[in-house]
Amino acid sequence: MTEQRLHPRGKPLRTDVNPVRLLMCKIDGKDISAREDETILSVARQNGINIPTLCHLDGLSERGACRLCIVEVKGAPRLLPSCVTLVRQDMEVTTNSERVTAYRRKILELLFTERNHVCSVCVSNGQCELQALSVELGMSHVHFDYIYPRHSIDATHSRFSVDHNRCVLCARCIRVCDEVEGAHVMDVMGRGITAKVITDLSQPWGDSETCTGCGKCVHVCPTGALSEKGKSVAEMTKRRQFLPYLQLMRKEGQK
Amino acid sequence: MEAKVGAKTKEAQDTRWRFVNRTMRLHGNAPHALIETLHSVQEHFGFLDTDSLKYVANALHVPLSLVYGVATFYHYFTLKPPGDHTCVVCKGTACYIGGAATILNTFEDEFGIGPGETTSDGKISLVTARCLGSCGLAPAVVFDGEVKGRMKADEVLEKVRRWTENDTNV
Amino acid sequence: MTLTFEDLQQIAKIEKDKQEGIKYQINVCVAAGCLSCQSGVVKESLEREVNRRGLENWTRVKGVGCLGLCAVGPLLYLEPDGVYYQGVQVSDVSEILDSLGGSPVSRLDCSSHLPFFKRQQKIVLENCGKVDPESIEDYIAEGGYQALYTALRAMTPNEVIDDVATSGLRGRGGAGFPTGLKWTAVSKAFNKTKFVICNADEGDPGAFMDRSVLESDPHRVIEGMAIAGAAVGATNGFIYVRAEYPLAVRRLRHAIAQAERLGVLGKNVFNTTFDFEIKVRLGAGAFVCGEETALIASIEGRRGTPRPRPPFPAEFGLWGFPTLINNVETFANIPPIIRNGGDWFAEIGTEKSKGTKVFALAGRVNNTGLIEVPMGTPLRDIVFDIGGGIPENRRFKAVQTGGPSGGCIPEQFLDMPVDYESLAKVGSIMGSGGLIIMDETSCMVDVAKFFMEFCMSESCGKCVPCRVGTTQIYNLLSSITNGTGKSADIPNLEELCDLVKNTSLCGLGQTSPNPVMSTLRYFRDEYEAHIHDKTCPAGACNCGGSKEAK
Amino acid sequence: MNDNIKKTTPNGWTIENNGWALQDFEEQAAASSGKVKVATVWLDGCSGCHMSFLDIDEKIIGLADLIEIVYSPLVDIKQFPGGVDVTLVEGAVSSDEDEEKIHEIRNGTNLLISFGDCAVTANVPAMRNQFKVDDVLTRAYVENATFNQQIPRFGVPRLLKKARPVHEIVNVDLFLPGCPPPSDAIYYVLGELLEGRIPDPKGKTRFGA
Repeated sequence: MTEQRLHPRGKPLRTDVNPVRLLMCKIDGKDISAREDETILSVARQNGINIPTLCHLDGLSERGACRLCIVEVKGAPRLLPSCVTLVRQDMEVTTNSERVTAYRRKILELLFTERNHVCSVCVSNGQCELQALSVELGMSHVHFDYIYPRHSIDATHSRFSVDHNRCVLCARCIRVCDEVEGAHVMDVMGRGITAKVITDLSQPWGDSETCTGCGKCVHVCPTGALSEKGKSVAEMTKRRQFLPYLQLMRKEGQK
Repeated sequence: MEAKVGAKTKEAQDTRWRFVNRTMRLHGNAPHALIETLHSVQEHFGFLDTDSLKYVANALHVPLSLVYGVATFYHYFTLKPPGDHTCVVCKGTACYIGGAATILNTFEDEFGIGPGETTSDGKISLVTARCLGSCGLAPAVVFDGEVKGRMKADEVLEKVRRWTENDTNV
Repeated sequence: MTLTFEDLQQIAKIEKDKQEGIKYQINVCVAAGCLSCQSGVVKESLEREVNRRGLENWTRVKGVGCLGLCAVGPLLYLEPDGVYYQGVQVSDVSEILDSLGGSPVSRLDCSSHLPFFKRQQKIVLENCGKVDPESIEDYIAEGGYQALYTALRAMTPNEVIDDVATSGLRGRGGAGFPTGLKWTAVSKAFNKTKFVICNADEGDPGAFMDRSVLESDPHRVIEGMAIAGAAVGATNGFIYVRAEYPLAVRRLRHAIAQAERLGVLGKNVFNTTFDFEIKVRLGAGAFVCGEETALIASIEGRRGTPRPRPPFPAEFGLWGFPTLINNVETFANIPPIIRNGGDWFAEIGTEKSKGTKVFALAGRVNNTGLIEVPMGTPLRDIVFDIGGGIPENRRFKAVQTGGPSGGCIPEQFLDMPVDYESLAKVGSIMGSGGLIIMDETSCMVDVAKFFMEFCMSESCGKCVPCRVGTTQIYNLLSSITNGTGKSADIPNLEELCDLVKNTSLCGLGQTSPNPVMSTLRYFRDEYEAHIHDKTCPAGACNCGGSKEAK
Repeated sequence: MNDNIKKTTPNGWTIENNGWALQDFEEQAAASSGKVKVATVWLDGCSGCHMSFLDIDEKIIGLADLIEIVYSPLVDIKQFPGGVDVTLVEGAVSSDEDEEKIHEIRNGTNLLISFGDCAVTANVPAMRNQFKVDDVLTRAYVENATFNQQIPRFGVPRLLKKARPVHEIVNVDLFLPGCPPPSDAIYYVLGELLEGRIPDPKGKTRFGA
């Protein structure tokens, strides 16, 4: 993993004026030393403690929206999203209590009810993060009612297609397009349950004047919502190795 | 690029763009003027069409998708042209308790349009507001900008019918 | 041009002198509620008639802010007689003028509503119904902008903050965070550029306090913001106000222009080094923009989606600068606190909730309107004395406080004092101050559904629990109200409410289940009746089976 | 032996027990033919789950010594018998016939297993749920038909407004997702049940597997 010195909101921390201090904290009973500018999530992962995430992706700014990475912090009145919460001295974190796991599973169930996720016919079957989370969190079925909204598929782009039935609104595609590619082709329109990812003025992707066709969005998408054309069930493998390299190279270039 | 050219000719034809440009200039043509500018467009044109969204995006250097995202996030903005007459039914708590739902239902029965819709002849638009702040007068209905308090369903229908009749007479 | 204290007094004197010869003053309410009942026309015709009769030297017709009793508008208040007239029409004008000096027109007299006026204690609304909202001179004549002068010339910023802290004032926007603490945090933030934001995006359906204050006394809010700016070291202010309040926006802009012209806003206010300017920003119909981080996003011209806190706006706010955000009513409380001292304010109210609170009384109650009472006033007094009880002698059922983030309080808690803690204890919140009274014809499941529909359509869609959870809760509630509910729905509702409450990103999501949870707590039988007997006890829902059951 | 049976397995799988206890198996088995009565049902699904069941190959012979298939599309019994110990339900509930049947099955079964993705999530049958039933039928039988364009109305069950997973209609005791569930997972579940343990299929199958 490349070393990141980013504020959770993507703002680089100025190390020249902010000498970073080290501190001690406790995650799942384990004493851990960390830098004060690190999030609970990154500290936990460095120490082999896995916290499930969906909207988080190394190399993109944090969004704190999927709420799957919530953890219990001793003394905090609420559950905190570990991806945006910085570690503090003597912080005691529990990442896998029964309460937290139960909430995570229910949030995941809500995600499954929200759109029409049909794993068996999905290009990302077997390689989908949402599907993997259902295994990881032991979600055997969804006990809330499915909503079955009507969503479209946009296959107007020459190389990619987007199936909104499989979108989880994690906004990774939006962030990578804005922060890494710099094109900001995509954004969210509407709000609440009717929110939807759009390209340009909600026009067909193929007609987009701003899309560079780089395909970064496709490869950061955790589900089969964004995929390359011509891929059949279970064939869409996402490659994300470009992200840390690209970040590093661009940083080098700016020097 | 095309959009800019299109908007410029449009600008030459339509003096209303001057007001929009003035709003943008007042905010230094900065991206954060987006919402104020959209307000200005809607105030002068009645709604936000694709051309004006493109024009604003170009002028303020804001990505197209962001402009569209903002325009659809806020319920005050509308992307469809409103009807000749607009009837706003308040759906605040006091008005709801006072029977706003009945008004909406009767409206739909009579004119066949639900909230946010316009009749096919483009005469009447029905809109709901989350709260007009006239809770003391619940249920409140706004007829073309004129607030009326303590409305009953048939009174509303009566008023709206008068619109359609007057227009056909003209 | 810089303004001095003497100038202020001079303005006040001129204004007072003008009123010297005035024997009768007719205050006509020109706030939105009365305007919609044609009070503007009444005012014009009064003026015309006064001129026609040649009474203008000793009779003055004045447009003023909200008189409170919106239910029976248009309202008139006669000074010095202290008579309120209700439901005044143009045809009543000559009769009113005839009666001046004699006995009041009994037909229009609303002295029957006197407890409504008597039981209140006005701090925030002290000028409402008194000053002309479109005249800065009138505001100054009532002692306006003296507090700003004091804060700038006679106190250090720390003393101002201390005073606010001593007063015990808590945020009037809903959560009740101590204002002094917030100010301290922003004043300590290390940055040259800071902002003060006034949150006037009053989104609760059923609340119109902020609108009334802005329409009736805009200068008070401006003064409060300027004092805040001086105390925390900010030079720029924003007022984020709903576009749905065109009158409030117009009066605010007018008031700011007046204040700039006079020099109470702008460069070197009162000959000090303090510069302060205020800009108005329009909201565009998003309830979530009442949340401070969403509000900031909206001022920055983006989608109004909240972001996780910390960092709090006091540290990382508008464009990344330290930002102080307070509600309209909070700022409106500041000038009297500075004028009279924090100790004076701290004597009003209860131990933990100081001062007064403005409430918008609406729903099934006789005297709907705007009221201000000391914290700790029992609900019963508000509903039955000030509110005048329930129309048509129906039974009181519940009072809903705090809008979509609050809860329904049943009859057994009517004697409870209204303050932040007591309301929280019974599962509701103070909120911004909407009080909706419900009687036996209101179905509590339907009310819960109404609020959930609101939360669902106002959810920004960023975090999963709020976006999907509110939709799921709404779907369950609609199936219960239309008679297709299952017995498993109640535990499912409870589970979803708990999930949304504990895992949502922002305050909107975390509090959105409150209406459902509080009605489940106090009116569970109504839910059960809908599900098992397919009847609506209040007769409000069409559950399919209700007709046979009746 | 049953003291250690919990309603919730360690990783959070919930067993919605309908007043049924595992020890009944052996008692019932002893009382009747000496074998555990198993039924399999095929609702709105592709029968792939049944194929996967058959795919346990020669192990099915061993299984046959312990269980008796009392009702199944694989055997020729027309009426659901009742008093069944374990029923595997494949497919979503899509028509009024399915709905009637699943209630009957629930009443006649001790342990009901949602068998495969269609039963657990409504899966592919639910892809029509975004549309109106009539639109779906019109597309299939009129627009896409070359001959005899008409929607079949008689002698076929009426479609429900929405295809739904089994647990939205009746209580389900155990979920076995997978499209289809791997035959090993099926064998494991049956094996564990026969041993009197609550199976935990986690890691052996998943949605869409």
